[in-house]
Amino acid sequence: MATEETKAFEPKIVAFVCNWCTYTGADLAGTSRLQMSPNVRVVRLPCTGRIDPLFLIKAFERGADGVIVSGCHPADCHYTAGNYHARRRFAVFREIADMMGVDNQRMTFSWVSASEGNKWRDVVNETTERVRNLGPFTEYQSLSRD
Amino acid sequence: MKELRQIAAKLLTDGAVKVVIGWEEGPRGARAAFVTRPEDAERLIFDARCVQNLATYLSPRRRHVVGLGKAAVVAKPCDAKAIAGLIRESQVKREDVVILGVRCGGVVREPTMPASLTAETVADRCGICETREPTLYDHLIGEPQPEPPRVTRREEQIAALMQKTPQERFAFWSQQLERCIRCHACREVCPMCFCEQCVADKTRPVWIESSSHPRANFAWQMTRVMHQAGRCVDCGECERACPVGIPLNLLTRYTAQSVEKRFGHKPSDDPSIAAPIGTFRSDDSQEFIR
Amino acid sequence: MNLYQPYLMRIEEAVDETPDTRTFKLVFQDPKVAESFDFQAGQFGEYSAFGEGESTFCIASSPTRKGYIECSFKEAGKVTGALRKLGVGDTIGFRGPYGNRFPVGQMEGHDVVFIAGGIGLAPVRCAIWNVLDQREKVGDVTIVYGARSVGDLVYKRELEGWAKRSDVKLWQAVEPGGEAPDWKGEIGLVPAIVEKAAPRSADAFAVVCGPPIMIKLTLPVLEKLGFSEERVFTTLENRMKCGLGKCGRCNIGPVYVCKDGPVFSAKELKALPQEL
Amino acid sequence: MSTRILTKADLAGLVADLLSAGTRVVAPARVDNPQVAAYRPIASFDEARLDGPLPPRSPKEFFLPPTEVLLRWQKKKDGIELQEVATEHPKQVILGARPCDVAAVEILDKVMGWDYRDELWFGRREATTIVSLACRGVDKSCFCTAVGSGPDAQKGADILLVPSDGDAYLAQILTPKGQALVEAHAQRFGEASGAEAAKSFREAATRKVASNLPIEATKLSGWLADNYEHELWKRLAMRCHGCGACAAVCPTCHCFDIVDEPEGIDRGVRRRNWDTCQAGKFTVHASGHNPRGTQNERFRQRVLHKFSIYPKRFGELLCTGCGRCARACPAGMDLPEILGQIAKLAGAGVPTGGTK
Repeated sequence: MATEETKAFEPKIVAFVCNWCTYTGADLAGTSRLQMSPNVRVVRLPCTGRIDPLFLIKAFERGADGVIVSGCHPADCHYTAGNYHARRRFAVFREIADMMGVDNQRMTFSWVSASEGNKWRDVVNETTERVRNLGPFTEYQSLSRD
Repeated sequence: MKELRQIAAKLLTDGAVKVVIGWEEGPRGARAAFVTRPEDAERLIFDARCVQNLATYLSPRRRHVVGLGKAAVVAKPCDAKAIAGLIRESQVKREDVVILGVRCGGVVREPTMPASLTAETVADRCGICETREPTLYDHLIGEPQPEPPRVTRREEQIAALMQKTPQERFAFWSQQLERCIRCHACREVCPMCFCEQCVADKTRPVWIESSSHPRANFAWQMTRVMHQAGRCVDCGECERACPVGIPLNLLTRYTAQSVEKRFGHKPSDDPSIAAPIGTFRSDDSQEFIR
Repeated sequence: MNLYQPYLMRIEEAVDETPDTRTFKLVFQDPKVAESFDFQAGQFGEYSAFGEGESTFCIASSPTRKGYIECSFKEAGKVTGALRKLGVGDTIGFRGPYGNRFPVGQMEGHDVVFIAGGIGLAPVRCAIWNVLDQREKVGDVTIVYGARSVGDLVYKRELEGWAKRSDVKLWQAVEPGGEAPDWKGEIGLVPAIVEKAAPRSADAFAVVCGPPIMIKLTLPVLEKLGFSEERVFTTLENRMKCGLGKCGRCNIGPVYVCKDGPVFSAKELKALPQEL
Repeated sequence: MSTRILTKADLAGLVADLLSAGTRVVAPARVDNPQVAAYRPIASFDEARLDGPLPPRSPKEFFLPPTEVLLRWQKKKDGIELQEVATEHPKQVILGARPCDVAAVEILDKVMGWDYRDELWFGRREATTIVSLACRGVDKSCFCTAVGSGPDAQKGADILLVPSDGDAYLAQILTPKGQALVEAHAQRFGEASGAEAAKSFREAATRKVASNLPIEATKLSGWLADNYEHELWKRLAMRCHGCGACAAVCPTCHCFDIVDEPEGIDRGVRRRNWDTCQAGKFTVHASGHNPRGTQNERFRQRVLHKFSIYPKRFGELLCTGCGRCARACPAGMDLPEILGQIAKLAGAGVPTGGTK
């Protein structure tokens, strides 16, 4: 038991990323052997435009302590405008989440291009540290009544 | 009122419409009326107790109403905004509905209350509403109306809530949503909730659990409000319909404030103005994106 | 054990009847339950895919065959979709048997006609085997079975077996356009084939199951042939949840389909509101 | 059985005794919104509002919760392991519930107990003692007298309290369970007195409610069964949204859904959740076919179930006249009004003419 208690909190973070930019950027970070915290699980989607806020809600429901949404920089979307739509959507969603008490610090939104392996590393490390400091998202995880 | 009844009767007599959807006196105050015979137009009323948003009945999923045939609908300014929303989102064709716009000086909180407007009785939304008459109508009915008593109860509550920490807000909503029984009344009364299949009813996969535990209730309200962002006309029906008294308008109103602040968008009864979610500008603010 | 607690059953066999219809042969995990379990032709159960929910199907095997039950289902939604992913050795839940039964005992000494469409053969099959396993007790046995196409016929091996038997008259049919080049059966809709088969109706029993529209059109044909509406039986497939007469879902008119049915005579059916 | 007197002070003491003995006490109590009360567990008598507004939700949730776990499952190496849920429940006392709410519980015993006995329901039933409080009538939507009940009805209660002289209640002990509660707390109950005051309270309340809807709803079932296709139904629910708020607040609506919810990849729960015949998806088949396709048909089902189907099957109306459905309806559907219309139509068909 003693070892369990002293075990430091390791945040679980789910990253929803677009196939064309961020996923490739994350791949680059990996193949470049950049040091990154291992707390982030990547879910690849065709485009940030495909990322429904429900994905984030589901991640929190299933035990995520933080989430990342990342895609192509403005003007770089493989489908022309998916990231612009996503930008509006998440601009609003994070405020709704904030209103309902989901700390915005648990959510990172970023543009990471296919060449930005270093930026992906930074996004991952910064998010992990930020969520680590916030602690586990027990409020959400204990929402189930029984 | 006389004018309204005359126009309604004429529309029915001429066969221009098959049903006039308006308000009538019910056992518990003003309520929706479906008038199909000219002589029944006498039932129609309009006063400050006509709270309900009748645009809901134009939604194509109301098959039993659609089945009556072409409708005329009595619309306050906020109702007209909802009708514009239905037209904008291709649910209703403009030429398929006759809009009997009424000038409105605000309504009371509940249709059971007396029709006198005071700071206590006025509906929260009317306390900040600046629209006295719709611009989307076929007939405009009634005398110019005075401004309703100005109240900002809701806005103050929102501001107070936003002063708190996220943890405190989470606790607040957990407590509120503990009561939710997932009857989805908030959805069923909403004029802008017209989906043939709601995401909350999807089973493959289950995105939002149907059980009424707070986990599912959070997911439901967050999603509902998200889907209403920039579309909500602030008719207040979701909160009024909630049988367990959850202050849902705090969420919808806060979202509307955010949308206005970010995109300069206010709900309007001009169907040609695009809703802010579903469109974009390449220079939208992105201060929250790393 | 509360009412809603299912028995656990092991899938012994899984057979794909059609591209979207599957039959499971199921055995109770608990030998004591296996020993004591008994049911009657026409009864149904609630089958669970854990994590997805429960679905209602009749028991498709005959009560004369002990030690196992069979069910056949068509993939249509969340639970049937999940059940279809399961295979031999997997565990499913079962609650039952629920509901009333076909009056197999009363059929003794009489002719029996079985009429089914599509997956509707499943509950009828239960009654068919129940009767065939005591073949000497009844008069003529006629089976009329139709499906949209040859590919949609279920229990193909059993159909072959029944076709070969001299003590069974089998009429198989597919809808026009649904036939294969080597199709030797009838082409047409079930009600028409029943009319063509014209089984003897005097004191005869009929069991009908299939899509609502097929039942609706077959009953008048049987009436015309002279069948008594008290001896024509069908089984209703209302949406159900509890199977116990509590949850209210299957209620139509004065009946709870799960308790008063699922088997109804044509006479009882006529008295019900047309909410089918 | 016998009658005693219970002063407000003694009632407060009784609640304190019960709470200190670990019994859960549920009573109408304040919630955050001051206009609203709710039946909820209280931590002291001060929280209870016995004279407060009618709680929008009935106390049926203390017997049939809005969502409850039926079983838990877990994937093991060699199959599935099921974990049962307890059907025994800790003791609770429901205090100050309205007679209409309490009658509903006894009515529901029938459907929960016929043939198959629902242990989850009866587990809570057996663990609960119900102390109801005679009502003075809430508003124009009350119609308990029209369904053969009344603001002082005893049905379903173990003890009925009737306001009497001063701040005392006359306690009518109605069942052995009620008797046991009185005996266990004998020092709190005094010799019966003030019967006159209690009687006039009851009479005034009954008069008040009876004038709302002077019909006999028990006599409608014949007409309802015979007039399934009547014109009335075709236009009845035009304004109905199908939200089911009526069913949620109804003390007798008991339809439920059963769903599975995963709680991880190898485990999950099965729950039963309140459901309503007013929702389109209630009856929709897997094929997409819906036998009750429009709101008019769904509303007819609600009326028939309450006033024809249930009485035929179980011998009593599935309605206690609490009026909550009318109060909760955001669209102004009004059951007492509709019953009045039906009674008028049924007038010819009802031999005793229980309609006005």
